[in-house]
Amino acid sequence: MFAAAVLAVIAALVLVVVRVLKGPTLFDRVLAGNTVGTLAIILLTVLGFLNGRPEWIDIALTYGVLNLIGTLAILKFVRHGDLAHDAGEDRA
Amino acid sequence: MLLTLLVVVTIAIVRMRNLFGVIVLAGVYSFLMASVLIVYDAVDVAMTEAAVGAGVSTVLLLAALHLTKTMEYPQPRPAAIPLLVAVGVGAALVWATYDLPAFGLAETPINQHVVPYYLQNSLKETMVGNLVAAILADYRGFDTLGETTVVFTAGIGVLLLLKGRIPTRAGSRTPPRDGGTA
Amino acid sequence: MRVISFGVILYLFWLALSGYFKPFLLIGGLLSTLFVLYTARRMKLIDAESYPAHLFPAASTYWPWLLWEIIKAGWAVTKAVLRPKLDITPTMTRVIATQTTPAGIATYGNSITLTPGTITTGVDGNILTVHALERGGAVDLEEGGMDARVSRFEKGG
Amino acid sequence: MILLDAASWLLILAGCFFILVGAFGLLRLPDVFTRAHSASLIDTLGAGFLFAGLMIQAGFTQVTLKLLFVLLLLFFTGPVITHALAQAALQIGLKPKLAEDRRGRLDEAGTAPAPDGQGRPS
Repeated sequence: MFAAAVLAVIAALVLVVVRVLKGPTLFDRVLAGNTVGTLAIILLTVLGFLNGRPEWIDIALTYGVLNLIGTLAILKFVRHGDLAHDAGEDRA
Repeated sequence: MLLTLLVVVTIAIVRMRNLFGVIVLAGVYSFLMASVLIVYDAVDVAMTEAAVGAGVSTVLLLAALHLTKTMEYPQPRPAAIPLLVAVGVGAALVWATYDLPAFGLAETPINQHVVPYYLQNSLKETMVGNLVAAILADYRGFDTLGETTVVFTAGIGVLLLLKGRIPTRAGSRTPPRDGGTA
Repeated sequence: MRVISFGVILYLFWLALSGYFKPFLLIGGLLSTLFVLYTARRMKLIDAESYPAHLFPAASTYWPWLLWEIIKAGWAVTKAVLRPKLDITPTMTRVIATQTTPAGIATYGNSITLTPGTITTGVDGNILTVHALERGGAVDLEEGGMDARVSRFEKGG
Repeated sequence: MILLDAASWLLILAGCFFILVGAFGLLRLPDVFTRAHSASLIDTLGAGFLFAGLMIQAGFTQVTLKLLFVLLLLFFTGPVITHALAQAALQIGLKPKLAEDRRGRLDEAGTAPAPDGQGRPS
């Protein structure tokens, strides 16, 4: 049954990667790339249960944080053209 | 299945001209790679792959992109000789793997000399629970120290390279509309 | 008071994630908790916005409500995606957030984004720009049910 | 006990279903903004149901707690990423395909409408 869940997640992964490859705009790719990260987290957790090693969730937690950093870095760069942009400049 | 996805993503990375798209694809690639490594039960390597590939290298590539333009120029002439060399080396490597003993066989040389020694004595000698950590940090301590020095120096070099900001000229960055996979 | 309860929560968090109860590790966790508290205080991070202790009771009723909203909205999006004929009606609209604090407006915006089918695309003062997958989702937001609920949550009810 | 097991399998199946639907929608829908809705389906409902099922399987242990943390992480970071994405896309000048644009709705009622002025269909 966990195997069925793993299969479903991998099938979803294939669909999302197709969107990464096709994605007409950059944002489609970023969105799908972020979804790949989320799916990797889910896959990791379910695989941990399938193999009887639930402690892999720790790694899933780390993946989640890394996913956030990577995606936000790309989006921030696209928006401001710079990584070290100060948000205070916008507010002023 | 995952390996097929990896191959597809790799080809897309090579073919894409928009460097933003390449960075996104590289992040996707390293998450997929980490999943493959997890399937092979190499959890620590998967961890490193995700941290370095998806976390640090994305930021570093973006910082490098800040210094260049976002579109890659098409190759002026077909690169036939490098392609031949690459294919040849790859074929030779595949051919060489046929001489390797089967994975995980107990009688192979690698599993007969130091491995049993490490397995039996590492806990007693180093008092470290994790065998991999014991080997890396104790038995091969100087080796690891050298590696760390190299990585550290490379990091400093990259930081120094990225530090020298050129003020971005207006219009030097094309808007990141994607051209598709050419 | 706020600092102490924050520290206790941090330490419990550390305990829950570690799961080891050896004296050496317990003391290590305590020391790292204290270090984090010290730096957080120096950076003046512990205030009503980043550590909303007064909202914890209200959150216990707000979260289940939000979960139910997410399930309802998610089912609507699922139906829209699976419908053989792709007759979605993407709509953009603007709604007013009646919350008084920046944190309250952020909660409202994030709640909108968290429910599938609606995304906050921009915040300007207390006016949120929202993109909705279906026309109905936008109209629902304009009627302000969620806004009122978040305002109530913000006041601790 | 068997009832609990059945409930958890049901939840896991529901999670798989929503994950597949989300991925399918990511392919099917026409532009970035609508696709983002579909992606948030995976983030919230898919992961939520799946992890709820796994929590029942794990029982009352540390694993359950960690599952809860992963889920909370997804719930807090998901909207932030989606919002940043949509905002950046709008800022770059990407036009969403709209069936109806109601953004001008507030301007008719004056620049600073009273809070009770909302909800009026334009």
